[in-house]
Amino acid sequence: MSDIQEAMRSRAKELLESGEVNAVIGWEAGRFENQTTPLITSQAAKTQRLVFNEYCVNNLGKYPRDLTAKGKVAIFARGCESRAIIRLLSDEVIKRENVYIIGIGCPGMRDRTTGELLKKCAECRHGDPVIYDEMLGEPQAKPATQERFAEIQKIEALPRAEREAYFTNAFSKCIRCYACRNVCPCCTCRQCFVDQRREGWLGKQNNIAENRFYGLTRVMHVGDRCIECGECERVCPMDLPLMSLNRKVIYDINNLFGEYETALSLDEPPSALTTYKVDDVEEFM
Amino acid sequence: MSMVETTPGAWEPKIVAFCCHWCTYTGADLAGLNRMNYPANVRVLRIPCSGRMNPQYALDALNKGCDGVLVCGCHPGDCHYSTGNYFARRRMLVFKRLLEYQGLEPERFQVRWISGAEAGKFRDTVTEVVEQVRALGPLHLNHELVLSGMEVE
Amino acid sequence: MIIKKDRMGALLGTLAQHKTVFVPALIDGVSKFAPYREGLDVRFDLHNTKLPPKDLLFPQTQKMYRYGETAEGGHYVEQFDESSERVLFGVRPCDMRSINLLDDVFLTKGFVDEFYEAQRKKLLTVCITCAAPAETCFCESMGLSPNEAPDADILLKSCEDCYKVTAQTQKGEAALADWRDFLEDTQAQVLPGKTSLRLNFEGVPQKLSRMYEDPIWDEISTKCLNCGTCTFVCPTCYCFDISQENKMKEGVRFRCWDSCMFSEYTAMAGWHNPRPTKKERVRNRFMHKLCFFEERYGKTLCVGCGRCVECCPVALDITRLIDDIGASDA
Amino acid sequence: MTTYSYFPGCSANSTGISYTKSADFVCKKIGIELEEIPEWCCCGTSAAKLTSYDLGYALPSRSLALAEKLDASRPIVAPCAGCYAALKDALVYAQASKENLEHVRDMINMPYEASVQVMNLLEVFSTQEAKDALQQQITKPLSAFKVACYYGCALVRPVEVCKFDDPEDPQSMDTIMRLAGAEPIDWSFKTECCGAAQQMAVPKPSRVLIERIFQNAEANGANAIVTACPLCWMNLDMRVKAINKERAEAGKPAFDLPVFFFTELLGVALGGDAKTLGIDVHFQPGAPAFIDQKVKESAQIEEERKLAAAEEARKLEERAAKLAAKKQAKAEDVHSPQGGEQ
Amino acid sequence: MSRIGVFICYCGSNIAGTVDVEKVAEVARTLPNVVHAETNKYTCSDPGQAGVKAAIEKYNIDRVVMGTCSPRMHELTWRKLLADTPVNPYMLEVANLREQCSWVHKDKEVGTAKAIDLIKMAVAKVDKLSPLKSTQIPVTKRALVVGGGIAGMQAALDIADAGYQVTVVERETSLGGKMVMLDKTFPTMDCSACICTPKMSEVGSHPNITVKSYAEVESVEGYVGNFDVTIREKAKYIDYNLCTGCGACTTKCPTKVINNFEQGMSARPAIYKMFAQAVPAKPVIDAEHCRKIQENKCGACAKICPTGAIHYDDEDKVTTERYGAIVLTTGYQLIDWKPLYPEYGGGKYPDVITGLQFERLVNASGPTEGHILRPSDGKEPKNVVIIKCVGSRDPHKGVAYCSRACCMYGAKHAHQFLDKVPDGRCFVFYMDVRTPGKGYDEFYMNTLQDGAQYLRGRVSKIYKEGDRLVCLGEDTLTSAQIRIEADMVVLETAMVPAEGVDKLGSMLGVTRDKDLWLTEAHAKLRPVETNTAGVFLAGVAQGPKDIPDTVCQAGAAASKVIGLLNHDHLESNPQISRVNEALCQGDGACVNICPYHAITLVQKQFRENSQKITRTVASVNPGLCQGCGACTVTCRAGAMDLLGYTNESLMREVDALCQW
Repeated sequence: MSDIQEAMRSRAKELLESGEVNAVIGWEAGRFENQTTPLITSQAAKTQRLVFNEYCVNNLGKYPRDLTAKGKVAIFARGCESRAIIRLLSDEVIKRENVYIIGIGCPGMRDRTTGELLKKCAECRHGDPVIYDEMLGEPQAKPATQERFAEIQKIEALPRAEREAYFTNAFSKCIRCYACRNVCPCCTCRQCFVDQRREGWLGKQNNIAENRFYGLTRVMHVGDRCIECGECERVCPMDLPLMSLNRKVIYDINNLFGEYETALSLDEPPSALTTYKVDDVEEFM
Repeated sequence: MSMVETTPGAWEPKIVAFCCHWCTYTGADLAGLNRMNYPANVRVLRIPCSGRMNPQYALDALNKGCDGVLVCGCHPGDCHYSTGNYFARRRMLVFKRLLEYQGLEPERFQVRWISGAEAGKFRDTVTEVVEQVRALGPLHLNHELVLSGMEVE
Repeated sequence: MIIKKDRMGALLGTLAQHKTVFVPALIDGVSKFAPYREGLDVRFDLHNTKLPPKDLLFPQTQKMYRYGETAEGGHYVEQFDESSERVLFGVRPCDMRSINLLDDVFLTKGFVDEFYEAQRKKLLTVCITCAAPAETCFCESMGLSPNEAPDADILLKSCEDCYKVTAQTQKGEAALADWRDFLEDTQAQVLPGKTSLRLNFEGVPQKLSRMYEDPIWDEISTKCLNCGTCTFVCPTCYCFDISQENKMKEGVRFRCWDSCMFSEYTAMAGWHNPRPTKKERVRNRFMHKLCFFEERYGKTLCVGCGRCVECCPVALDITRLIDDIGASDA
Repeated sequence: MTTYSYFPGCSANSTGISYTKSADFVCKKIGIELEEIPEWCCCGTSAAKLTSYDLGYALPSRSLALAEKLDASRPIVAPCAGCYAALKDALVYAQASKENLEHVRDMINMPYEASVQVMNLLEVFSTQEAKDALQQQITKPLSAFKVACYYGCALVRPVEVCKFDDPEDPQSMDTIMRLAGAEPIDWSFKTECCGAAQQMAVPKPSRVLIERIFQNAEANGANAIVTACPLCWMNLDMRVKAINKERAEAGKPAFDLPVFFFTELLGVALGGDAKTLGIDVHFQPGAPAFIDQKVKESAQIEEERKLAAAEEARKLEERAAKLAAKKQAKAEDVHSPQGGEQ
Repeated sequence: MSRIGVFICYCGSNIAGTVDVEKVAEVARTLPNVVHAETNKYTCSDPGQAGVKAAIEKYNIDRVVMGTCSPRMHELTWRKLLADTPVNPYMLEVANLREQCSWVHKDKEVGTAKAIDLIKMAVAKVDKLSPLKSTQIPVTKRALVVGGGIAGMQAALDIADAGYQVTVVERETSLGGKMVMLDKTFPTMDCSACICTPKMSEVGSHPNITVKSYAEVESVEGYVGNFDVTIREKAKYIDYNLCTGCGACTTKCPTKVINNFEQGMSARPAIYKMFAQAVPAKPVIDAEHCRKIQENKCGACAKICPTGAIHYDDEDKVTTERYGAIVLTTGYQLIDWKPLYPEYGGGKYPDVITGLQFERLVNASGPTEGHILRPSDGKEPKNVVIIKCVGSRDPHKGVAYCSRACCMYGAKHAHQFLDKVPDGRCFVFYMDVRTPGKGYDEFYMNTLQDGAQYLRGRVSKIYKEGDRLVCLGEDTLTSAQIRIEADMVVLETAMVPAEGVDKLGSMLGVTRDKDLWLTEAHAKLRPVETNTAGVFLAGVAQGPKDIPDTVCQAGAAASKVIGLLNHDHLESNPQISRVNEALCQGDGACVNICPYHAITLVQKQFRENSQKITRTVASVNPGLCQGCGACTVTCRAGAMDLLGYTNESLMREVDALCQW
């Protein structure tokens, strides 16, 4: 990893100095032990601060969206970053020519306090970048240690009342900080429905009903485009089981309409809920 | 299932039916023309097409005091707008599963294709849904403003 | 006077008979102040609860008025008063300080918030000093001490297996009457706490006041997600929005927390937004905490509790900002 | 060297011995190894399914499971079209659903994943690798052979199961024969039933099926029929004698068409002799002599072709030289001062 | 603040029988923003309507709730009523108190309670509606017909006769389509050319019709009344203004090209007229095969042309014109049976021919001058086998549907063969014989009497033995194996949509069914309309049919077009989707979901935070949008909303139902 880190620093420096890109997106060390934080810089000198270690927990993939005014930017991309970029590209949020993707294989990231593999990384099926302009180092081909839908199947197996209690409890904890939304590469609306007070989709009051409205609508909005990076769940200060909602939608799409995984290549078909087949599953007759 | 038999003031299920203008709404009208009887617990909300049915309306209804939601449209292949109900079908398949997954009883959110000729099916569906929801009892999702950071009662 | 740590449960049980006693507890993996009851996972050993105690006084959602049209065609307005006798038990010095700051906001300078005031009057505060602050704690750098809480009604100083009990106000003195059965008149060695994280806050507010247009804001704001996590876990963030729920000709007006991190927070009619980008919002948050509040109330709005340092999804760290500003030559 | 799991089937060492011998010869020549599946059993062919479908799936599945145990990454080769069809049908059945697979596992009581590929010999020789190897090894092109490639019914049907060649006009054998230098004729009975299953029960009416195959092959100018199935081969080669007898009685000319396995002819092209390839044990006694005759003719044809090619090359060279000379002259013309003035 | 008026109808005793109408009105008066509520015995009667108008004026009402019968019954009536008042006709919500309340409930208390709820919902919704205005869409009084076969010609003539300009676009070099290739038409045995070519000349010379032959539609923009159609006329290399059609050029051309009109059974020169009676009656040069154009050699035709009409440097002509309506009559082609039926030789036997080839063989102006001679050796066949349903009703190989005309022309072929070859024998293999039509079954019976042998079963194999084609098959009525030695086999092959119709359909937003036939708007009630307003279809383009049905449908389509062109303006439906550009992110999710191709992405300039920026946003074409609202749900941000059924209004309707 230290080789990669060195390569990252020199590539980033080259790219900035040559003027090929106007900013670089990576990670730098935080104040505390094993802490990292995103580093977004246009200064070649600052590239020496770039780090790559097992604690680079942030998915940087959404940042290009905030940097469209900068022109071309370079980003260090693992599987999750690369898929987030594909998501942004498919949703026409950014342009391909404005992002230079430097691929890095990912061995999976760890919690800075416990040292354990992050849940999102244990579940990750694409640690290595799925698109890139150049690759630093070798792909890691880290296998997912968690069965993709194990969590869903476990919850589905619970009696209905327990499921209701489980999710009611979860929604009751939500503080509506919207970190899950703001970190999500699928959430790129110019104005989120929750902020549309005139339409009155939902109220600002924090209660289970409104939180449920937010939670379920979020899933309906992103579920069929979710790249399964698990960032929503990681950033949630209340530790809500957000991926168990997102993946439920993917699980059902999988079962209903055929094997489904989005954002693996640039020419992916339209997302499952914006298309149809005449002979789709019929259970409403 | 006349409501006369029920005790006045007792809880009655409240169900909103989102019906497409071209098929189900017409079918419901036909039920009226044929003087069919069905429980009065259903309120029909007219939308142009089942493709217009936004899952958020259903969430709103369930959150705010409806005990059940019924979504109805033309039979697949018969959509006035040719493809609206195909999109609706996918959306509703996924949405219904999501609702049930997070704990809603399956009977409380149902989808049916009812054509303009199927007055009988409209009556039967409404009757069935009302009775199923009645058997489940009221849906208490309508939580008053609760203090955040406090425990759930 | 001391109270043995193993007597705390019994004390809480007694107190909870008359008042609602809010204690730090771990519920479903999240630590927060919760009303004491049998079986609650009470945790006095946690440094800081994840959620601050501010919603005892300033709830995330607070009903304010009910209004409507009368049968005769007139109008009525009824104010809610949901305040009750409460004890905030086991609050830490930094959070105690935050209540002092909220008092400034809601009770001084000629503006008195009735809802806050009603609850504040009915609140008894029992503070526990910090023998072993967390790695993210930096209250000492913000002019506080982990071993003092001058505003608390009752102060419990942490010792090895007991707390040294001191009433600091009349209200506290009176309240101690209920404690009599649990107190022992012995001496104990107080364990002094010391924060490991030290910042140089000297001159930072003055520097900041000259740094409104500094490029640093561009730099640090880029990685901010503009979520509300930092503001919602902050014990001193007090911004709120007033909204209503109408039913026919009746309605309830309520206020709920808002966050200056949200773009909607400053959005005006016709889509005008005076803080259109992350940069302005991030700048405002830090300027407000470290500079503007100081200018208005003579105090810093950051108490060094370290919650935002811990919770920020992108590790946008206020302590680094303070150090960077301190080191800059603005 | 490619290794396949080998399912010989019941005819391999009996009526189909020529097929086995010739296939062995060719495989060795081009670096294909066939490793027999230990303890393989009867494929059940069409007979088992007549008793019960379960039996029809269980028998071949057992051998498939054994092949998986041997090496799941290798495809199974079944030279006999009947075996091939039975094995592949059982495989497709088990792959169709989890329930089916579970059912088969229950029946055979063995670990089984339905993961091995099933191939017939034609398919094996149709791989690019095999074709390249054949091309290199051919020493005696079969230029005098005009062959009617007869696939029979079971190799390509049912389409949903076999999925390997066109069910009406298959081409794989034609391609291989062309590779060996032979001329595959275009004819209409490639996949017509030879009636093998009926020859015992109702010999007379079913002879017609064989007769018209010969008739169409002959009418389209074939001098030999080539098969890829021991049953087809036996049926055609064995019964043509009786048919010829009947034809003689009806005053019709006899058929003079030897029947070969495609592997036999490949063997010949690769330099094998009749005995090694098992051609000496055919029912029609003239087969070895036919081969000798045609090999000679082929050599002659090749010789003529070579001469003709040399002549053609010479002519081309001559023409090129003339052209070059002309060009040269023209160029000189242009460059000469006179040319410039003109 | 809105000022809502609520009008509740007794409908005699229809509503009042089960609903306490007065009580409903009483409650309505207490609802927010309701300034007036009244009841009426029969609201739809003249005095009833006058009462509504008076109340609107008196109470200064700006939106209206009608508690009456179903909106399907009277919504339009109320809109018309409101058009006469200051209230916008779309500031209306109908509460269905009759069909969905009083008629389905018996108990008055229950009915009244529900009626009150329905009124509350309507009040809540109408409160959030905004006035809508239909726009007047001008109608360009000119029609485009795509396809110059019998359907296109009939439609063009009917429209032109009504006084409107028509342009006919024909891909081939002449009008006539498939019909003009036929010899005789069943069941009357009229000579096809005799009834088709007069239509062709009529079209060619009609003052209101412009024929663009050798041309194709390249693109279509716009919407009903205003289609901007770009047409590419391929280079003909001949100036039709100069050409007299004398035909001298065609005699001098040394090149021989396979003649497609004669189904490949003869050759034509590179400069050619498709057939003798072609309209336009002038030749074109087939550039691909012309030696002058390809190699700059020859040039014989230009030398002989007396008027100097031949220009080898001619170029394609692309024009864009505006049309008010479009009729699609793109017809069909025969299925390419060769790759599908290797058992029939897959094309390697020249004497296995299609029905259309037979038509040319038997046609007096065809390659054999009407003598039935088989293509391989020019001998007269004695044994002919006709196989029906080749490709049709055969989902495994061809298509699942019945091609509808083959039973009849199969019978016609048998009849014609037996007529021309008296000592011949004809065997017809069939699955079913379907003869619904005037005089059809009689025709079939006559064919049987002519001696045609009908065998129920399919031919499993055709192979050559000597110079004969052996057909193996089964007679399923006797379970006999059949072996027929035929001299010629005629395959009555399936009709499939003409090539390119898929592209044309998607250009116009006309859907194709699973077999790629163009889909009508409603199978029963709107058989010649399509889902795109202003686009109609006729003939086989919509599905296989015979000539009488085709002509019928063409007339129907023409009358729809005439009805449309008769208007100076169309009133647009204002209840359509609207983009909130401030919210629109431009990701185009709505674009893909729209069945009418009404949404496009456009680049627009905005001022945001005092800066000028260019963004991509969706744009709804009001002429194309039909108001289904499917796009609104795909739009997560709610930037797409449906006027008349806005998110806000529907949510408030739900709220009203739920909360009280």
